[in-house]
Amino acid sequence: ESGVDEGEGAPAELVIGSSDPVPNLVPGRQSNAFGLTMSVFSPLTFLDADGELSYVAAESVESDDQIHWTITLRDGWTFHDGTPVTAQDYVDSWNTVAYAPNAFENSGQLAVIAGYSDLNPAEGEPATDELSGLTVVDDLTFNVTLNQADSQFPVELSQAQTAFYPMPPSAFDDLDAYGKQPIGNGPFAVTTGWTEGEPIVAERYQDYAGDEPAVDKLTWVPYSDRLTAYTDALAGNVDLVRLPANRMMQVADDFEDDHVYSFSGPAISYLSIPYWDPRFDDVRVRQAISMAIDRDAINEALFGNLNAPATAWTPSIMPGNPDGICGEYCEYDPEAAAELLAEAGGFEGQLTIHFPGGAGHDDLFNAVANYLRQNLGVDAVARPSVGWAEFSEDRNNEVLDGPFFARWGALYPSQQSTLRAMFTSAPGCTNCGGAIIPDVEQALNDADASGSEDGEAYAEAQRHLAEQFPIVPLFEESYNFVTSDKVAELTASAVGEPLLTDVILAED
Amino acid sequence: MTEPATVALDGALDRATTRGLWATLRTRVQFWVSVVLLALLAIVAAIPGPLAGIFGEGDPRACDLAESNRPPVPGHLFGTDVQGCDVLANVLSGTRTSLFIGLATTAICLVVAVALGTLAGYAGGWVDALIARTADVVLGFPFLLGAIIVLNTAPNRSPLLLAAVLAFFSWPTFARLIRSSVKEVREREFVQAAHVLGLSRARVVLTHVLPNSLAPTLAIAATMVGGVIGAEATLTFLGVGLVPPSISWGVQLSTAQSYFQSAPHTVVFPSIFLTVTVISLIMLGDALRDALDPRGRT
Amino acid sequence: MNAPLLALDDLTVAFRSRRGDESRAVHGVSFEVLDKEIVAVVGESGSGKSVTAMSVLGLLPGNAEVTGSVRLDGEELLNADEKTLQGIRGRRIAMIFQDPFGALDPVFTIGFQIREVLRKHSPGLSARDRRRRAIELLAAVELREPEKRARSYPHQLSGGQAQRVVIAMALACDPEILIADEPTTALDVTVQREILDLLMRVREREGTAVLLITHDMGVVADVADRVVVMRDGRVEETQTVERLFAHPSADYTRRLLRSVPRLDVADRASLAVDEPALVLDELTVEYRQRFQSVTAVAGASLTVARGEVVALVGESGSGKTTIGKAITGLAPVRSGTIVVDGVDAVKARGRQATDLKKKIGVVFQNPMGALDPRWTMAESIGEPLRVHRGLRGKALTARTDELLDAVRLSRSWSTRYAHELSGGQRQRVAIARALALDPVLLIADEPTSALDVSVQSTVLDLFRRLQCELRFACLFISHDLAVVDSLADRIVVMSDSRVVEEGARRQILLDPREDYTRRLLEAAPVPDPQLQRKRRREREKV
Amino acid sequence: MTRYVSRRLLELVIVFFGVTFVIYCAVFLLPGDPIAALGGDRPLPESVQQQLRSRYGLDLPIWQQYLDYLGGLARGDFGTTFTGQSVGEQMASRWPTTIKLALTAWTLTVLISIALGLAAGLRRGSALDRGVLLGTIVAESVPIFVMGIMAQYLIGITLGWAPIAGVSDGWPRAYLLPALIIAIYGLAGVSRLMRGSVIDTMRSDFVRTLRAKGMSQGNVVGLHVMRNAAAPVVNVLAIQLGSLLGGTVVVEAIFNINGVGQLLYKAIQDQEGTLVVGVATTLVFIFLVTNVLVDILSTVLDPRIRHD
Ligand SMILES: Nc1ncnc2c1ncn2[C@@H]1O[C@H](COP(=O)(O)OP(=O)(O)OP(=O)(O)O)[C@@H](O)[C@H]1O
Ligand SMILES: Nc1ncnc2c1ncn2[C@@H]1O[C@H](COP(=O)(O)OP(=O)(O)OP(=O)(O)O)[C@@H](O)[C@H]1O
Ligand SMILES: [Mg+2]
Ligand SMILES: [Mg+2]
Repeated sequence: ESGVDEGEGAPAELVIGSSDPVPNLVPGRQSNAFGLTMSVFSPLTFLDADGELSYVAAESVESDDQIHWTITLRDGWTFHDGTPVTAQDYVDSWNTVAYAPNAFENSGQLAVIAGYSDLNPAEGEPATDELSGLTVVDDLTFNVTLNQADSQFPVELSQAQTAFYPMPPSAFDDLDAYGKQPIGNGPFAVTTGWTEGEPIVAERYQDYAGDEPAVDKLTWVPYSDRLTAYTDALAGNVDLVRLPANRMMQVADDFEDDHVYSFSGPAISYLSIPYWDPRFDDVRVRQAISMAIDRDAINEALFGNLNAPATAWTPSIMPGNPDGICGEYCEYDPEAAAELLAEAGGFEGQLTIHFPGGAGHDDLFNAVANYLRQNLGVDAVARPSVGWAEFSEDRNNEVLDGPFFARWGALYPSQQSTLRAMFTSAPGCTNCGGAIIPDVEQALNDADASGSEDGEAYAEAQRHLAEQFPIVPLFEESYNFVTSDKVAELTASAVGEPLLTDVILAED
Repeated sequence: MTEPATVALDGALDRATTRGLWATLRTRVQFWVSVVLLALLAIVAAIPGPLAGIFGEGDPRACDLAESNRPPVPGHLFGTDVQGCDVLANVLSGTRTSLFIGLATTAICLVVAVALGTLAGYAGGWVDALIARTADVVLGFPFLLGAIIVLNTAPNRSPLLLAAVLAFFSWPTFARLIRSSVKEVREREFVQAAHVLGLSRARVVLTHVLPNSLAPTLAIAATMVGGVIGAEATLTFLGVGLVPPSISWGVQLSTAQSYFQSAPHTVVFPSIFLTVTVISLIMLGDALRDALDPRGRT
Repeated sequence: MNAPLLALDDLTVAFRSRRGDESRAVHGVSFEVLDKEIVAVVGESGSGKSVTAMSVLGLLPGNAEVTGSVRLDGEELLNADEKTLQGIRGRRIAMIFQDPFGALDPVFTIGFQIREVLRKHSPGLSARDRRRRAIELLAAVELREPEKRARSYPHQLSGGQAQRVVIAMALACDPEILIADEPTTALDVTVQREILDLLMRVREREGTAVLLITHDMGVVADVADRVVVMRDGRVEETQTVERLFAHPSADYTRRLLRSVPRLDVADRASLAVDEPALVLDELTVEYRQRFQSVTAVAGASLTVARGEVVALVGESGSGKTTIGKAITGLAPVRSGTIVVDGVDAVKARGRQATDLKKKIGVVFQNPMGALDPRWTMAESIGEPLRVHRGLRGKALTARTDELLDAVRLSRSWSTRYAHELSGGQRQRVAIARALALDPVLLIADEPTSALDVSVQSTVLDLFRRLQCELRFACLFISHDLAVVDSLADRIVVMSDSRVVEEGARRQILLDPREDYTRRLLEAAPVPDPQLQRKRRREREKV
Repeated sequence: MTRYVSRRLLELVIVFFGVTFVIYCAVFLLPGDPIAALGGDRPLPESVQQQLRSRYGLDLPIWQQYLDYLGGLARGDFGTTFTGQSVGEQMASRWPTTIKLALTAWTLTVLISIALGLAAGLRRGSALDRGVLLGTIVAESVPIFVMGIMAQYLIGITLGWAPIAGVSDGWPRAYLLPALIIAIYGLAGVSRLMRGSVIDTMRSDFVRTLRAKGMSQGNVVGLHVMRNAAAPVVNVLAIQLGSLLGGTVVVEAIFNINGVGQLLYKAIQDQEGTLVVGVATTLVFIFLVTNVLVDILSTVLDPRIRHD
């Protein structure tokens, strides 16, 4: 029996340390308050840790041609202000998110819907503020037309693509106020909204139509530094925090084993190759680089073995991921690497690895540079940029003169998400750093149209990658958390975020 | 009455008066200790590799990640850092850059501060206002912002440039100190006496005002060296500091910070070198100050 | 005779340098001070008078090694602990230091510094009482407007004023013994007489004994009961004052007495040429302070011809130093003109000003303050030569040595710093520096006040000789009328920031017109104990 | 006095325009595009970026942006950040925290360093003197990060004496530990300075007079030496106070204190021009004002000093 059941007793409360700035909680804008948004809102569909799709707010999401979709909502759902959730609310919300003048940060998630480009013209004001691909059928049903066939659409509607969440009519009156205290359709209602430096509190929404959450109250305490949150968890002042990267080596000493959770996430890191630099034109150069890096040693020395060396171009959590497709090229073999490079004619000049400074990547890329220097005999150095802004600008302008940091954390676990972002010209990702590879794009389009559920179809795309080796996969990232004694069990969904609704608290 | 009534004494007193800076310094233990320490550091700065080689690994960039953060053992007397590089070799190799940045920054800063502080304190009026307000602005101007802009636009980020940037943001403290001492000293009678001798202002300032105003500044200048070496690490952390293959204590310290609980030796050894450097500089400064101040000499 | 109040026995003081060399300043000095007695210590400059005085209260710097014994009422003070000494200092034995400027904390008002002693030694007094007492004390030492003065800072005082503040401070707690190191050198004779009278009164009333260090044989004759003559760190002789003047036993004492200048107003030729070197016309100087301003000189006019020595005498605080400062551009001239060698000194700028300064030599009233503490004597003296004459190396050394010889300082001392010299030695350095450039005009502010009479006479001789040779004009500020008499061609008398009288030396000294001048002359002590006693008795009758 | 004040006010105005403009341009010069970087590694659609650029006037020439900013200021509006938050509100919420922390730390620096400097200066060359030197330098050579986290572990977790994070426990409990850590890094300089001043002053002749007056050591040191030694120390302490008010990035981060330091640091990284200008201008003001006070204070402390 969990302590949650007694209505009379002290409410079961979970205190979460959050170390990301929360400028705005509108689901179409938030970019680092996933835990909160996923507790306050309920998604149309949900992917569990095994990649199994289920329906939450939606009764069904169906299509015959993967282009025209019909979404049917469950009856009896209400927003926290009591108004019923209707198809119109979804359409209004999505239109608001997609409408360029609103400048919502997550609007890119809606780019698949027909008419998105009309709301986001290259120049000037849009002529319309409604997505042509959306039509309301009745209170609980609406139709969605996509730009092109996309079998992954139901998956795209899952929990982490928060742009697809509905907002109540009252939200549109004052989106700024709504951004501080959002009203959602989820199991928890925000009772204390956002104020600079103060905790945000959400309490169980009594009229929630979905599954009962296991706790009564969630409190997010803001920390300016992850490390502090971690230390406070150590002192037992906060129940759940994300493990900071530079404590990965330390955590085993600080916390008992069952207080450390490592969830595989849909994220992967790469060493991207500047396709604009002719020194890297020979595929053997790129393969040599990959083989010269000892991923296992790095994982052990820098990540406390919490990540996993990548063996493909998408993480293994993705359904149908072709694990090991990278083969020998993702395995450490310094001699072979040196040979391969020699065959390719060696490497001229300095090899500078670029990465965004101030974000804690220094050790990783210094290690990579050391390997390249020692195993390939090239003059390799790792060089941080001033910050993210500089890095992204230099990357987009193609002025980086060496391999560079790249990473993609997908919002829904589908190979399609990562591959599309990294290797195609699809809208929504203009600067993901990988080269645009027509073969991959073609393969993706085919898979999208195929309607395959298991993701096998997308593995085909990765065969082209293995052949052309445009970019070096490094690590599948896991999302790591530590908890206080108060938490007995923590589970996560397919997106790596812990499920706050399902946390099991220890009995006193 | 013209017969001399007294005869000037040539007593034991006078032997003690054959003195000079050197004669005074020579007798100070403090002076010799600091000189020896600094000489050692200078040797280290000149030939770090061979020196480190004596104790084990000589190449600071020969790293084995499998040996990451190992505690000191024979062969790696100071242990290894997170990349599995020899800490000893790194600390020794970092000496040159760190010393250079620490000293060059302090030197540049002092030159600027002495010039402007004296000018402000001595000239007064609008010159003072201009310099003092400029100092206020520099003090209030976010260091980070300035450093990023300058270091990022500069074509090559040499240690000298770094030192110049650091100095640019530290001179106001010293300038204010000097300004206030100068304001006090310029009112003293011997300064007036010097004016009355018809000496040019510049000469009065250089030979009488300044030497009598520098003490407070010199007292904290040496402690500044340590701060500068740390500040250099901050810049590196932000991506505008020195870039590899430059090696510095600051960079080592900032890298080691993440692991100081599991691998304390990676913090301890660079810190020791830093401490020794600063302390020897302070001791040298003290000895010089005492020797330069006649009242401390007797 | 009763038991000695203070007894020094075989006192020896040596200064140890860091290298371990020792230099002895005092060798086996013994003498005693009885109840109510005024003992004068006279002697050569640098003979260890100040050092002896300081050793009584254990005030020598840390590198001084003191042996022998100093007993107060039978209690040994030499190795007494700090606590005991604190109880004695200021209350039972008070001390007046030779350099009044250095003796005052520059950042506190003088009123505060006096009240502080009261607070320490008479804790019973209320704050108001202390304030009243402080003002009383300032009034007792003849400071005008004592309420206002109490709020002044040391740097706002004239030399004589500072000295009187120091005296007031020492008298604050009615000590049993007062050690006074040249307490009246900076005072004009009228004030000096008041102060000496005050000392006598205090002695009568409180029974205070006084150990008086002085160069002025007139003062000795006036107040001392017994005299200790020191030379070269040793006591040459100890005598009652009458015997000393009548039958000096030591050879040195005889020489000393012979050197004492006398006010004989002899006839003397003047070197003056009828061509003005300095003309002051209606000069007014005003010091601005935070809330008020002080007019230090009000409409003073005077002329000094080439080759002429004009003595500026007058009341302490009457603006004599200020006139000197105004000529050299160090005091704020409110109105009036100053013409030096045909050039307007107030308006002169740049080159002209520099040239002007080269022509003016200045000896400051406070020689300690006027010397850069970081420079050796040789460096200080050589500076103008180096800068203006471009002398270097051997030539420089030769000229510096010449100057050192001229002021009778040992050449081998040229590497000493100001703080290592006695008061008289510093003053001679200052004189040497002022003469270095063969000035057209010399402004000498009490140049011989800290010199013992023998050195003083040599310096005066030198001065006359140099003046003969170089024919510089000289504005000679002094309190010592005998010195003035032996040197000046004309005399200007100042009182209360105005020139009250001006005239040829003999006319002023023999036939003063102004009342103030007359009082001044009357007050000048003569080095003859009998005569002084008589004068004192007469005065007391009035 | 009125002349002095009005001159200082005029200077203030000139400096204000100078500083805001320079900082405005400086932010403009920072590498990279703040809008493009808003989304992190999840890039924003081009259309959204364009919208944001025109909303925040980034497509205007720099002087126009600056004038608009000044216009806002005249209306008491400090502008908004690229995420739509009011700069004024942010500063209002953060300044009190920073002021409390800075003043606490500064007071600690003052008390400890003056005590250490005095002790070292009076017992010059003694074991105590050497100990103070070694102690302060060693403490300063340890990176502040290490010191902070160690203190957090030791005092916060092991001993449980102070909260680890945040200021919700209020002043002084929550502020003491971080303030102490900050203070440690100011000790070496100020105590050295104090020591030197004390040594110099103790050599003055007037100290001898004071002793001759029978003043106790406590009185000589506590009043006279302190005040004579004060001028340079006050100058440095004032500057320290100023930079503490500028916030201490690392300590604020370690102890989760939402102060100005973190705000400015993030603002610079994110190139939030209005925020940077707002905070930096306030800072420059603080320096201007403290320095006026210091100038006045130093004439009070040492009447010989003139400020014309
Ligand atoms: N701190 C010191 N270190 C070394 N020598 C010193 C020190 N103080 C004084 N002396 C020397 O001791 C001797 C005696 O000095 P003292 O001040 O007692 O002379 P004095 O008799 O008072 O002379 P004056 O009449 O000129 O004041 C002098 O030769 C002086 O140079
Ligand atoms: N810097 C100053 N600020 C204010 N008042 C001053 C200053 N210097 C001198 N005074 C005042 O000016 C007056 C004249 O001082 P000055 O030094 O010229 O006197 P003096 O005639 O040389 O006296 P003494 O014979 O005592 O040296 C005095 O009342 C003195 O208090
Ligand atoms: Mg003397
Ligand atoms: Mg005078």
